[in-house]
Amino acid sequence: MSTDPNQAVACRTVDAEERSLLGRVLDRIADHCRARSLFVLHYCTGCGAIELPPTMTSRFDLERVGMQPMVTPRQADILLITGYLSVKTLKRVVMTYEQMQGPKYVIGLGSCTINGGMYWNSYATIKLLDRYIPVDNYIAGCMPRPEAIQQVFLDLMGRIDRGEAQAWKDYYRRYDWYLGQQQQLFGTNWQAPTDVVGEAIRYRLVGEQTLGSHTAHLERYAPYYDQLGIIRPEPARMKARPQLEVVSR
Amino acid sequence: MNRELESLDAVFREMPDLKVEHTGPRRTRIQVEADALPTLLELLKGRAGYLHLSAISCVDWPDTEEFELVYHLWSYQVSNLISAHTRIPYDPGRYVSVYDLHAPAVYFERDIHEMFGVWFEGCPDQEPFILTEWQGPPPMRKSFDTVAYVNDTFEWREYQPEWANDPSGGKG
Amino acid sequence: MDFTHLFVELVLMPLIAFLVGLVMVLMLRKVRAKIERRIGPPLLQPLYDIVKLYSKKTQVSHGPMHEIAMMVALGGVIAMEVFLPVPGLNGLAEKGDLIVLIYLMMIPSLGLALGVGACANPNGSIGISRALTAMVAYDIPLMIVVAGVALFHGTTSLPEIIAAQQAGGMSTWGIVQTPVLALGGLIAAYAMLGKEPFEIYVAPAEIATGPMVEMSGKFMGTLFVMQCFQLYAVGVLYTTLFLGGGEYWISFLPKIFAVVFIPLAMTNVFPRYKTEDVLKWMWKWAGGFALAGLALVVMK
Amino acid sequence: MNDLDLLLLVSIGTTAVLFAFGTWRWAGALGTLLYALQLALLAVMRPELPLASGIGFEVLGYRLQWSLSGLGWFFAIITVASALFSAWFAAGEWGQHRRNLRLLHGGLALNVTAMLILLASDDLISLFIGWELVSWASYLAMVQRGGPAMDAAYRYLVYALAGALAVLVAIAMIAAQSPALDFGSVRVWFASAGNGTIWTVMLLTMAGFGVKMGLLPLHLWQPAAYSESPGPIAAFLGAISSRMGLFAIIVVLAQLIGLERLGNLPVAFSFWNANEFWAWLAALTLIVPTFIALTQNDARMLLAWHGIGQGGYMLLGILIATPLGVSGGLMHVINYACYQAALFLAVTAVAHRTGTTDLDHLGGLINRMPLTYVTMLFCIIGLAGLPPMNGFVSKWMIYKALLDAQMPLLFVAAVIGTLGTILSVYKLIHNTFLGQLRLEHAQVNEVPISMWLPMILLALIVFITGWMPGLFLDLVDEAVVAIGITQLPHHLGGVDLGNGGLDMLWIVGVLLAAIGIGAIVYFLGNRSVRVGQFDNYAGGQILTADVPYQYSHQFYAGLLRVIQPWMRGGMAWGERALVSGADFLGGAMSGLYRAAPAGAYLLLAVLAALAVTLL
Repeated sequence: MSTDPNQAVACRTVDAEERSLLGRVLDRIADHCRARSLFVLHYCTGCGAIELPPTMTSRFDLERVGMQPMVTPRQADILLITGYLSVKTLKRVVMTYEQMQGPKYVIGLGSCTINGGMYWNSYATIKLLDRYIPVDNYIAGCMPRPEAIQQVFLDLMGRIDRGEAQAWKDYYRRYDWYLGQQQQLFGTNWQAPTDVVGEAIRYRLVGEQTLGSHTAHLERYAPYYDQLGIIRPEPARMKARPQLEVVSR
Repeated sequence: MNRELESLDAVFREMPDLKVEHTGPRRTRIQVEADALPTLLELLKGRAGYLHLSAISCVDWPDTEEFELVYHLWSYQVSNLISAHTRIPYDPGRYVSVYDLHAPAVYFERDIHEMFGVWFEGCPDQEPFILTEWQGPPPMRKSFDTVAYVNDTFEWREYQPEWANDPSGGKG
Repeated sequence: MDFTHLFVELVLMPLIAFLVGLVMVLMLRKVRAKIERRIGPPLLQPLYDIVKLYSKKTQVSHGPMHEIAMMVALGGVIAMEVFLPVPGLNGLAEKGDLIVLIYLMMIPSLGLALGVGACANPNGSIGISRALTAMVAYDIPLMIVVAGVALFHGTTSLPEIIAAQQAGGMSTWGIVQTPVLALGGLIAAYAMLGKEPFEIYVAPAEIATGPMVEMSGKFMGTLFVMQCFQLYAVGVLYTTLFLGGGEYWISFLPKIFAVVFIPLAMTNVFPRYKTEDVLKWMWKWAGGFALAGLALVVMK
Repeated sequence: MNDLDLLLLVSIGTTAVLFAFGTWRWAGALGTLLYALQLALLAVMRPELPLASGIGFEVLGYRLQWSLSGLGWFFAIITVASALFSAWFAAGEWGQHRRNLRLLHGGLALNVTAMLILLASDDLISLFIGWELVSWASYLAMVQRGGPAMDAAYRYLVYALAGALAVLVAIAMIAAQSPALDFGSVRVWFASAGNGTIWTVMLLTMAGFGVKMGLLPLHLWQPAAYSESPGPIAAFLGAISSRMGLFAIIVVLAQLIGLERLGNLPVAFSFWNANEFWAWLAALTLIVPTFIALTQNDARMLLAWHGIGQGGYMLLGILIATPLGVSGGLMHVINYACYQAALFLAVTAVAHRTGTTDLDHLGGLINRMPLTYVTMLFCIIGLAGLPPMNGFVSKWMIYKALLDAQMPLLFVAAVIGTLGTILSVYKLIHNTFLGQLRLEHAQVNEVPISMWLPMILLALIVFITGWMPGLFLDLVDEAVVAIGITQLPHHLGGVDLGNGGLDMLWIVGVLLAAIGIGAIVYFLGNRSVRVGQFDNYAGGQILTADVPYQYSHQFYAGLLRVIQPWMRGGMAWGERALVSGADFLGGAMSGLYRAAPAGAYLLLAVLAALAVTLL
């Protein structure tokens, strides 16, 4: 099963080839509208948030292409990570990402999300955003100007229109790998309130790596193993973390 | 104006072994012994109106194995910034909390505890505050090598050199 | 009343309401854009938003009450349209009168309130308590206006009110004969739309869009559809009461768009009031004008 | 032995049987059957109303007789039906947990008997006897749980006795001038009486009967008394007990004095007439309690405060004196009895499971107690008076009557009352069933069928009669005709007047069809996944069960900040002033007596009597 999310384009729940003509027409309309009405939730983690007001308001006016800023993840389609991410902030970003719905897209703004940026040598910031949540587009620059942001939005809209931006399904299909990466930072008992594997089963987005050795750490996913007919593997041993120097109390 | 300065000098006269150094028109640097610092703070607060503890900072001296705690105080009465320096040794790494004198001290001490590992006796709350997921040693100590830690913990983005001349990543 | 004609009316009225509502939402966003010296959304943007929301692949529901509430809210709004007489289509206006209509308007907000309560989100509960407080704020002046109109025309059935106003052409319009009452009604209609100065229950900055905080996908889509119906209903109700209802669509549409345009034009330049200020302001100004109008009607 | 005598006999028999076998396991079921029998008798009695009873006797030259008019019959139907549902609820699992239910079942039956005697009275003395019996019976019903219930019941008794004295004085005045005391001759006497006498008699009787109904200045006892009595009894009291006051007021205002006479009875140095005076008192009774209910933190207190408010609607409807208004007011009596009883039972079911009715410590019970939720949902929509339910029909009739009778300000006052009701009922259902499920209520489960069946049946009645109000309007016609108002032309769906009618068949039908369309549109979207209550947006915060984040305390903080200054409890202050005044007088009198020997006063009393007889 290839890990490239763009190949298995399963629109509603049936693979693309078997979809009836009506189904394909409906999806074509849905993608057409989805591309022209994107709600943006910009998660102002670092210094990039200041680029958004000019992009949204009268100077560059993204409403021309139907984009609106939204307040909560439930209503948002695009999660815009605007700046460096400390480990503590990443936990909130992952929770917010999991609370977002359906075809969702992540855009990493600025070089901090690409390779850690100027905070590359800090113990607290993460270096590769796409290790923890699937990212659709990156915008290089420290901080990129609104024209660059607009360029990426137009590119993303084009890919959505063509039905290619399916990276969000990758999170469901390879959830175990993502969870493994997150557990390296947050510890093995880390679990967000969202039941990701349950949603994957519900929307038939279960891949080979949805359940694996990392999800075995979490008791809540135990019933899903037999539900999917997978034997529950032995929980993966985490990479040894630097020894904790006991501070004299 | 000198009446206020007068009250400040009264405090210095009262505590004999202070090393006071006026480093600027409104800045004073005091070197004080670790055990004498709380009394100095109390005197400054009572006599010279030093009500505002704006920060406590910590400097790590690895060669002499000491932490240097610097208390930055400001008085609206005397309008003079005092930074009281004191040294505490590494191994017990413990010091007394000035929470009862200045309430904001709890956050400065909590921060120093998290970043340097100094334990402040009597501070109401020293739980992890910023590095909630951190399992490693106090990271701001000079003994902690960040680059080594980063290379050990995180992976890096692998770059194909040809991207340099074709920024769209091969998609044209 | 032959049932085929009635059936066509029952199907046609909500559809017209939805389409006109879409154009009104577009007008809302275009007016806001032009005031902010922006170009504003493309023409079909409201439709794109609704289709996108309904075609979201994953949606979150907080239990059966959350889902039933959406159906009840949308149903209440659609049912309200059938009692609003428009040119050529009287629908069930004889079966229920003005008071029934005002109460049918309360069903969507109560249905939504129950659904948001089921979401168990504190932001939503605060939003709903503010929405009901805002309802108290604008409903008292609105009811004074309704009392005034009913007293002036001696009837509460909408077709008769329209007929009375159309008897003498422009001169017998409600706005001409009872101008103060019409002004009170306009302020109450403004607050009923829940736009800027009175928008205490969406308040994105304070309570994360209040009732809409847990609405994803088709739930949010239902709210967008309800917004279209609500704008249309306020426009048509005000036109029916004060602008002589509609004989032909050509004259009717400009009237309802004018009624809805006035609040929308003013809404973008206002900050948001506090809850108490909304109550005090509405009771003082809208209530004052409505009572003055009522006094004039009673004295006549 | 006609049907009325049989009914009274069966009712007294029920009281005796239930007092005897009160502690028996199946006492509740037996009571339910007996009430059903009484209800059947009432139904059979309908064609031959007004039915004179065989019982009747002479006392000191005054004829006491009983006969059931249409009005009495209407109220009797509600009384027995409420008792039936209360007994049925008490017979269920709720009753099994209580040890001694003799007082409860016996008290309920006694209440019903006393009310039937009051409703069937045909002259002022039998009315007064019935009134006293009802007062004492409801005291017995309220006092059962002891502690605060005792104080509340004692406070009620003080009010009731003071009221009864006022009525007694009024009857004495009438007896002094009118040859006989049966309603017919009293009506003749009233026709000829001067305005002054009518005013004094009316004020005295309204004060007396207003206590029971909770008219504004005399309402302070009711919330505490109704919320402290045991569950099913509270449902019965809430539903019908305070409507006995309304019945007596209707008898006095409508049947004896006559609503037209009321219309041209001027209020001293003001342009009002008596009708408007009482209408505005009813409007005040309608607004003030509903906004006080908004601030209550206990579910039963909130409902009890609504009891007073809704009473204002009924009186307002009747005082409009048009067929639409009177039948609207009377229909509101039966509508209100349905959903108020069901609401009290629902709150009792919640208390039965969670042990508390404190709105600040409840929440999220919808997943655990769905059927109780459905009952409360139907009934709060009824209480708020929104379309699909019957509460809307009666409120609509009252509004339409107010508008047709050119009383716009009263119409606005009624609407303010409705808005207050909508807000407080949403607070009730939100704080109890919606929002966060508390940790301690996680294992609560639904009440057994013996408890939810009567509630669901009442809720269904509320919905069915909302859809087809004609069912209740037929019953109301009996009472309207008895008052002497022309019968309102109505059909199954509602009322069809010249200037704007109401046809609930169409309105509710279209509403249900539209909700069907809403469902179709809803199911257009993709499937949704059901998530728990902690998978919620909280600004990146992780919600946990032990942290209560439910917003229920100070639920309408914004509104309260505006209306709080107006609610400084003026009337409660008045009551306290009265009580302290009485205390002071008592103290002074007792001081006087202790100062001098008792014999001296006896001597003085005898001398005074001698002087009076000689002069």
